[in-house]
Amino acid sequence: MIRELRRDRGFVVGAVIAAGMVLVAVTAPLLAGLAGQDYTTYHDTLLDSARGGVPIGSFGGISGEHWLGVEPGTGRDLFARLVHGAQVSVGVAVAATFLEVLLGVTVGVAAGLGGRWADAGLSRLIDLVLSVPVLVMAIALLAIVPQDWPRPLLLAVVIAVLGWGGTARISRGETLTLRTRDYVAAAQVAGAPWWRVARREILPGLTAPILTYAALLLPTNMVVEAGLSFLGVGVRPPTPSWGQMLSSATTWFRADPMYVFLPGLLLFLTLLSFVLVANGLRRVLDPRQREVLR
Amino acid sequence: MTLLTVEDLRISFGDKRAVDGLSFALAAGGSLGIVGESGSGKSTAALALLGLSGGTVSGTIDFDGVDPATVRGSQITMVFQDPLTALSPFHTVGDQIAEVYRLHTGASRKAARDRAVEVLGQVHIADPARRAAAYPHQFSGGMRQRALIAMAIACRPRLIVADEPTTALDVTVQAQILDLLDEVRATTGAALLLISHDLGVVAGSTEQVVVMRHGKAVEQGRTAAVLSAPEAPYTRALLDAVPRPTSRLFTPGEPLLRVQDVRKHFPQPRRGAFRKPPPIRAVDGVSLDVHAGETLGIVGESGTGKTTLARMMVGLTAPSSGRITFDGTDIRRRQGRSVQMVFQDPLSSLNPRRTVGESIADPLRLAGVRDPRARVEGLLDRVGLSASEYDRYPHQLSGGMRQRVGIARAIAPAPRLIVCDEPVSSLDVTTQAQVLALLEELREELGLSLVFVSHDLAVLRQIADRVAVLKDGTVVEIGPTAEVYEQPRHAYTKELLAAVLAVDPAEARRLRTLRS
Amino acid sequence: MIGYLGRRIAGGVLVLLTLSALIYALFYLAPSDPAVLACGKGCTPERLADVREAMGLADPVATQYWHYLQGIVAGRDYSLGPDVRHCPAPCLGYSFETSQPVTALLMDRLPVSFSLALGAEILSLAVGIGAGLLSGARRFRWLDRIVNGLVLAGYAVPVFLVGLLLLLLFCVHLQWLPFPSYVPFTTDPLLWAQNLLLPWIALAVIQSAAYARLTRAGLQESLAEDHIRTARAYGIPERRILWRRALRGALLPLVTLTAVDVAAIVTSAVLTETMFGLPGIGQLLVGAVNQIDLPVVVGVTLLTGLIIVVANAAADLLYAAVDPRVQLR
Amino acid sequence: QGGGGDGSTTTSTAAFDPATCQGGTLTVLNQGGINHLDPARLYTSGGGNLPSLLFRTLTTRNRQPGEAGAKAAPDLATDLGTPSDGAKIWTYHLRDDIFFEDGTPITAKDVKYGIERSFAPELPGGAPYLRDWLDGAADYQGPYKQPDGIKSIETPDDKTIIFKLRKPEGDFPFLATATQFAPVPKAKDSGVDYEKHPISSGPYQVESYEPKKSLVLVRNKHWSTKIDELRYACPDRIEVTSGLDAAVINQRLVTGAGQDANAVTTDAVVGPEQLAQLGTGSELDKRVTRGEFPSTLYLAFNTKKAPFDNPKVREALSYAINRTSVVNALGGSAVQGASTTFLPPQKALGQQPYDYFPAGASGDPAKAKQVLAEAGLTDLTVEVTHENDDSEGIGPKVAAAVQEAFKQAGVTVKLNAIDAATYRDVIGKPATQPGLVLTTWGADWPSGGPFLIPIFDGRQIITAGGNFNLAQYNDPAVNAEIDAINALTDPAAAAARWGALDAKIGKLALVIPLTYEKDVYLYGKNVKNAYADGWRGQLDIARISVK
Ligand SMILES: Nc1ncnc2c1ncn2[C@@H]1O[C@H](COP(=O)(O)OP(=O)(O)OP(=O)(O)O)[C@@H](O)[C@H]1O
Ligand SMILES: Nc1ncnc2c1ncn2[C@@H]1O[C@H](COP(=O)(O)OP(=O)(O)OP(=O)(O)O)[C@@H](O)[C@H]1O
Ligand SMILES: [Mg+2]
Ligand SMILES: [Mg+2]
Ligand code: NI
Repeated sequence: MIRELRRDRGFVVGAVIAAGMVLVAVTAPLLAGLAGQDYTTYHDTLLDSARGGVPIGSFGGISGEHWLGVEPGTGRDLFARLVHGAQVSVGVAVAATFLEVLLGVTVGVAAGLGGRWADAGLSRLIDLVLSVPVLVMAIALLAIVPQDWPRPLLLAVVIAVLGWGGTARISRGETLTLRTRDYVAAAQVAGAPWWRVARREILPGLTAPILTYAALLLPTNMVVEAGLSFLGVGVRPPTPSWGQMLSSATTWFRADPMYVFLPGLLLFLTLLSFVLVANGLRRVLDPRQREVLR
Repeated sequence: MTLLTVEDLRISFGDKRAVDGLSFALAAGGSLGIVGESGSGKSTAALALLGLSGGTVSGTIDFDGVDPATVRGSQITMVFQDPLTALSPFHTVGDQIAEVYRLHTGASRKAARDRAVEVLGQVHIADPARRAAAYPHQFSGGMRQRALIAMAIACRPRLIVADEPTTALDVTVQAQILDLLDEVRATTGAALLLISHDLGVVAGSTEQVVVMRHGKAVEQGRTAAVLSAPEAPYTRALLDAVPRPTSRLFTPGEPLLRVQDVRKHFPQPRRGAFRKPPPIRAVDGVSLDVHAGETLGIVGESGTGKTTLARMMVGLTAPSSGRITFDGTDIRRRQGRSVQMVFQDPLSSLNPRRTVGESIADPLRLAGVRDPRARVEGLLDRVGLSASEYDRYPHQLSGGMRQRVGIARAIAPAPRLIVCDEPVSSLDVTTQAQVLALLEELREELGLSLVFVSHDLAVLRQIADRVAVLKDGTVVEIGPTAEVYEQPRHAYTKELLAAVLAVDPAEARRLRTLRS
Repeated sequence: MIGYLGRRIAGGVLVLLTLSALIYALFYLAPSDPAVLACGKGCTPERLADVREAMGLADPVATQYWHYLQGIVAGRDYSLGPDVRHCPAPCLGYSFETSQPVTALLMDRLPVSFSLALGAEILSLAVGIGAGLLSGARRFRWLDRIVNGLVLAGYAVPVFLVGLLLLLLFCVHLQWLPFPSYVPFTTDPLLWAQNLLLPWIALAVIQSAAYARLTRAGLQESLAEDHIRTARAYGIPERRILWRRALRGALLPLVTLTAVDVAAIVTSAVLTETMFGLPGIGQLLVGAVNQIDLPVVVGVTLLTGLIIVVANAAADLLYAAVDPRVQLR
Repeated sequence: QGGGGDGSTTTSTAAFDPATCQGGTLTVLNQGGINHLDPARLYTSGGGNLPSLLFRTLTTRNRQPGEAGAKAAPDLATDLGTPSDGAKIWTYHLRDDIFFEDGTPITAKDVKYGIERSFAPELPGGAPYLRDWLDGAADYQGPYKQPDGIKSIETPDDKTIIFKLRKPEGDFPFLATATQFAPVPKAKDSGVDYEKHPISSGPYQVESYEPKKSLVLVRNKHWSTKIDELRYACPDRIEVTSGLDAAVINQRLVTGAGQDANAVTTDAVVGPEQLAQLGTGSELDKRVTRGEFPSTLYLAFNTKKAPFDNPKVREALSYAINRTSVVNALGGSAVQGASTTFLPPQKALGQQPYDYFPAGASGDPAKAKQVLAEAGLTDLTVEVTHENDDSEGIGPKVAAAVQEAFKQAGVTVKLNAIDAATYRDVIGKPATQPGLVLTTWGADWPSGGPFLIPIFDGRQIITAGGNFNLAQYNDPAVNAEIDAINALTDPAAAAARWGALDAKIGKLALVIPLTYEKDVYLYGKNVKNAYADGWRGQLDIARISVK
C-alpha cells in the first residue's frame, strides 16, 4: 500500500506540502522567533498613513527584517502572522476532524451494532444532524457564545458538533454491511462479546472508508473555518487565521496585492495538498474507486 | 453442414493468455457444450465469437462464411449467466426485446411489440401481453432468464450462445430453463453453444462437448462418449469429483441438538400509511433432532429458510418462537463453544484484515488459551494446510484453502457439533470433493455431529446420514438418506429429485422425459 | 406512494420539530439575555421591558416554545405596549428590530437565494455533465486532465476566494460586468441574469467539476454493467447504447446530488451573498447576527433546516421517478 | 485644516444653476440601511441626509460649504425662533405656504404631534434631548397612552408653536433641526406602521421602502423651490440601495459604469483601495468631497475605579498612547486625524488646541514608565473594554492598537470585547461600567454644548443607565459654567467659552482623546454641485444634481 501511494505523484506532492504545513503550524512561534518577529508588534513607520496605511515599499514592504512584508493598517509582521495563522487554520481543522471522526464512528458503530431501537434512535439523531444547515448554525452559534471563551477550541467543537453526521452515517452503513459478514458471525459463534466484535472485527474494516472520508473532511473543515473567520465569527484578533486575513484583505486588493495573495495562496495550497492526500488514499484504499479513477 | 468453425483461437489480455489454441466446429441445428473450471477461458471464447472479448484475438472464426461479429444480434444471439443484471433496469422487458427485433428486421413498432409478446409466450411466460410491459425487477430470476431467451430467439437466429445460463438459478428452475433451451432448439432449429462448469448441465443438453482447461481443449467429442469413457486425466478427475452416493453404516446416538417447533418471522417494513404487510415466515414451525455422531442434511431451494435455520441452530439468531436446546440447555444461553459453524462464502467468513492464523486463534483465545500459535499450526496441518499459512491474509489463499481455514476455525475449540451452511457451493467440483472428504474425515476422527445445509441433492446424498427437505420454512420430509432418495413421499421431494442433473447422458435424457 | 409521502412528511416534520426545539433551547437558554438580543441595538429600557413581555420571557421555556409552535400553525399576536402586532399563520417569530414578522422577511429574501441556487445549479449541471460526458466517453484526453485538475481545485478553493478573483477580473479590470446587485426576475430577466452571472460562475466553478467527475465515473461504471454487454451482444449501435442506456444509469446519482446541492447553496449562501452583496437569506442572517436580531436568526436556521429536509425528500422522490427499480416504501 | 471643512474641492459652485438642475435619477449606494423611516425613530444630525428629503423641520442646517454650513437656518419656521425668559421659552411661527404630500397644509399641531410621538416607547430611537429640556416631559409616554399631549408645547394658533423649557437652552434652534421636529398628521398616524409610508413634507415622497434594503423616492407635487430656499431637489427620482459592502460601493463609484455614474454614497468613506488612487490631480481626486464631522474617538476612564482613580495612572497612559497606530487602524491619516483635545478641531465648537501629556506621534513609553515609577506602580495590568465589531470604529482593531501601545510602556492589557448590542448598556450604567472603555462621541449639532455637557456635567451622571459621563466627574464650578454658557443665544460667544472649558478639563486626563473624524466620500462622474457642508462633513443630497 505504501509503495502504491509512493507511486502516486499527486499524493507525494500533497503529502509533502501537508506535512510541511503541519510542521509550520506546530512550530509557528519558533519560526516567527527565528525571523526575529512576533505577530502583535506594530510598525507604524513602515506604513504610508496618508494612503490608508499601506506598507511602504514594493511587494507589501518586503525587507530583510520582514520576510513577507508587513500587514497594511498595522505594520505587523506578515510572516509571523501567516505562520501563526497556519496554527489556527490547520489546528482547528485537524481538531475538528478528529472530534468528528471520534463522535461519528462511536455513534455510527453503536447504531450499526445496537439493537433495533438503538439503531432507530441513533439513526434519527444522525438524520437530524445531517439536516442542520452547518454554516448557518455555526454562525448563529458563534454569535451568541460569550466572547471570552477560547475561540479556536470553540470553532473546532462547533464545527465537529455540527458536522459529525456524515462520518456517523458512513460508519453505520459500513458497520451494517460488515456485521452481515460471516466473519462477524464466526466471532459471535466463538463467543466474542460485542465490544470485542466491534474492536477486532468492525473497526479494522472501518479504517479504510473512514480514513478516506476523514482525509476529505479535513480540507472541508478548513474551508468552514476560513469561511467563518472570513465572516468575522471565527477567531478573534489579534489571533490571526488565514480566513480572517483574507477577509480583511478584501479591502486591500489594489493597494496591497501581496496581502491578498499570501494568505490566499497558502490556504489554496494547503487545501489542495490535503485534497491530493485524500485522493491518493482513496485511490489506494477504495478498490472500486481505483477502477473508476483509473 | 457446419455452421460455425473455430480454428486455433487465441485470446490474450496483455501477458495473460485466456484462450490458447481452441478449435471446434458446430453443425447447423446442432449443440455443443463447453465445460471447464472457473477461469479456464470459456466466457472469453464465447464472447470472442461475437467480437466482444476485448482481448487480442488471433485464429479464425467462420460463421457460415461470414465474420460472426457482423451478424451478432440477428443470426447469433447470446444468453448470459446472470439474469439479474443482463437486462437494462430502465426499460420494460417488451421494449428491450422489441428494440432488438426492430433494429435487425426494420419492422414497425407495432410488429416488433407483437413479436416480443409472441416470443415471451414461446418461452412460457404466462400472460405475455401484460408481462411485456413490466420492468425486469418485477420478474423472478427464472422469468428473467426466460425473457433473455425470448430476446435471443426473437430474430430467429441460427446460433444461440448460452454462457452458464443456469448457474444463478435454483435446481428446479435450472431444469426448466435447460428444458426450455432444448425445446427452443427443437422448434426454431437454431444451433446451441452451451457453456457450463457443471458436467450435469452439458450432459443432458448437448451432443458434442469440449472440455477446457487453462484456455486449451483437453478433450472433445460426442458428449456420450466423452462422459462415459473419458480419455484425458482432467476429464476423468472432473467426473470422479462428482459426488456419488455412499452408504455408510451409522447408529444414531443421543439427541444432541433439539429443535422444537421453531419459527422465525421477519417483520416487513410498513407499506402505505396503515397497512402492515404480513411478516416473512422464513422458518415456520420446524422440529427436528440432531443426534450425536450423525450428519443431518438439510436441503431446499433458495429462500426456503435454510440459512435462517442454521443460524438459529448456533444461536446467532433468536427464534421468534420455539426452543432450540443443546444438551438440554437453551442454545442462546450456552456458555461453552460446543457448537460451531462453517459458512458458505469462505471469503466473507474470514476477516480480510487479519491473518488466517489470528482468525483461527480467536476462539482459542476466547476459551482462555494464552499462546495459541502452536495449537493453530497443528490445526492448519490437520486441515491440510502448511503451518506457514499462519501469517497470510485470506486474499492470498485460494477458495478451497480459505474453506479449510474456516473449518480449522470451527474445530479449534473442540466442538461437538458443526453446522455447515452450504460449505461447498462456491467451490469447483474438484475442490468441493476434497473439502467434503475433509469434513467426513474430521467427523470420524473427532466424533463430531454435522448439520450440512445444501441445495445440492447430490452432495447430500454423498455425505448425509439423514436428510430433511425444507420448503417455505417447513420440513416437508425427513428420513434416512437412502429412503428419501429412493422412495420420496412428498411431491416436492419428487420434484427436486427430478430436477437433479445426471452426469450420465442417458440418465439425463431419462430424467428430462420424466420431467415433461 | 401516497403512504410514502405521508410518512416522509411526518418524518420531516419530526426532524424539524426536534431541530426547532434544539435551536430554541440553544438560543433562548444562551448565556446572553434573549430580550436584549431580540430588542437589538439602540434598545431603551422601556422598550426592553415591552419586548420581554411580548416575548413572554416570564413563562417557562417549554411554554414559550409551545407558543412559538402555535404561532407557526395558527399565527400569533405580539403586544408591544398598546400596539398589537399580528404575525400571520406560518409565524416564525417577530423581528422587533425591523418591526416585521420574520416570515415576511424570509419570504422577501428567498427569491434571491433561490435565483442564486437555481442558476448556479443549472450552469454547473450543464458544464459538468457536458465535460463529464466528453471525458467519460474518452474522446479528449486533455479534457480529462482539466476535469481532474478542476475537481481537485474545486475541493480546495473556498467560494469566497473564487468570488474575489472573479470580481477583480470582470468588474474591476475588464469591466465587462457590473458589480452584482440583485434585480428581481420579474422586473427584468436580462438584468437579473447579468447581475447573477458572476455568483453563478463562482459557484459553478466549484460544483461543475464535481458533477463532471461523477458523470464520468457513472458513465464508466454503467458502461461496464452487464446489460450494456447484452446490448452490445445484440448489435445495438454504440451511440444508442450510450444515450439510451448508459447515460440514464450514469446520471442517476446526479439527480439526488442536485436536489441536495440546491439546498446546500441556499443554506450556505452566506459567503456567496456576502461576497457579491446579494440580499438573500444568507445576508439576512449575517445582518441579523450583527444586529443580534434573534428571532430572525432562529427563523433563518429553521427555514434552512426545512429546505434541507424538503430537498432530501425531493431527492428520494426524484430518484424513484427516474429509477423504476426503486420502490418507495 | 480645522474650520469645519471648507469644501475646497467643490466643482465650481458658480457655474451651477439651481434653476436648471432638475432631472435624472440619482442612485444612492449605502452600507447601512435605513432601519426605520419613522421621523420619531430617526436619530439625525441636522436633519440627516436622506430624511431631510422627506421631512422638513422647524429649522434645519444651513446648506452651505464650510463654516456657514455649521449654522442653523429656518425651514418650516420663518426664523430661528424667538427666545424669551432667558432662553427658557422659544416661539416659532410657521410659513404660510407649506403642505404635506397630500396637499393638506402643515399646522403647528402637526409639528407638536410629531414631537409627542417621539416620546412613545413603541417608537424608540430618536435623540433624547427633548425629554430633558422640555418642562414636565420626563414621564410623558407619548400620544397613544397620554393623548392629552405635552403641556409645555403650546400651539395658540395653527401657525405658532411655543416651547417651554426647564432651563435656558441657547442651542434650541440647533435642536429644532432634529427629525423629531417634522410634522406628522395625526389622521395618518398608524403607529409602528407609519414608517411604511411616512407623509412627506419635503421635496420627495416615498414610492417604495424596504427596511435595510431599499428606498425609492419620487417628487412630491406639493413642494416647490418657491417654498423651500435651501433644498434644490434636482434629481427627479432617488433610488437608495443599502446593505452593500463599502469596498463594493467605492469600487462602483470609481468605475462609474451605467447608472453608477449618477451615484453617491452617504456612509461609505473611501477605503485604502481608493486612497491609493487618489493622488492629487488624478481624475478621481476631482470626484471626492472632503469634510469633517465633529466627532471624537477616545478612551474613557472610570475615575471611581482603581487604578484609574489615581491621576498618575491616567497621565501615564496618556503619555503611552500611540495615536498613529490608532489612526492607521481606522484607515490612515486621510480619514482620521490624531487628536489631543476632547473637542474636535472645528471652529463652530470653539476648540482651543492643547496637549498636556505629549505623546508625540507614536507614544512616549519612556515618559509613561517614568510617571508610573514615580507613582510607585510597576507591573500594571489594565483591562480595555471595546465593542466586538469594528463597524463603529471602537472594535478590536483599535483595541489591539491600544493594547500594543500600552505594552510598550510595560502595561499589560487584557482586552474585553462586549457585544455591540449591549455595549452602550454595559458602559452606560455606572454599576457595570468597566474601568477603561473605548468609545466615541459625535456632535448632534455643531456646538460645544452637546459635545461637553453629557460627558462632563456632573448632574448628568445617570445611575439607572444611559450615562455618558463615564469619568463620573462632578465639579460644581464646571456645572455652573455649563449653565452659564447654555444661556447664551449667540453661538460665537458660546463657542469661545466651550473651548476654554474643554482646555480646562483636559488637564485632569479624564479621557485620552485619540482621533477626530475626517470624511472623504467619492461621488459619481455625473454628479454636480457636490460639496461637504460644515455640519456633517459630507455632500448634501438635497443640493446635488445628476443632470
Ligand atoms: N477483460 C479481461 N481482462 C483481463 N483478463 C481477463 C479479462 N476477461 C477475462 N480475463 C481472464 O481470462 C481468464 C479466462 O476468463 P473467463 O471469464 O473466460 O473464464 P471462465 O471459464 O468463463 O470462468 P467462469 O467459470 O468463472 O466464468 C481468466 O483468468 C480471467 O481472469
Ligand atoms: N434479516 C432478514 N430480514 C428480513 N428477511 C430475511 C432476513 N434474513 C432472511 N430473510 C428472508 O427469509 C427468507 C429465508 O432466507 P434464508 O436466507 O434463510 O434462505 P436460504 O434457504 O438460506 O436461501 P439461499 O439458498 O438463497 O441461501 C428469505 O425470503 C429471506 O428474504
Ligand atoms: Mg464465465
Ligand atoms: Mg442461505
Ligand atoms: Ni432599531
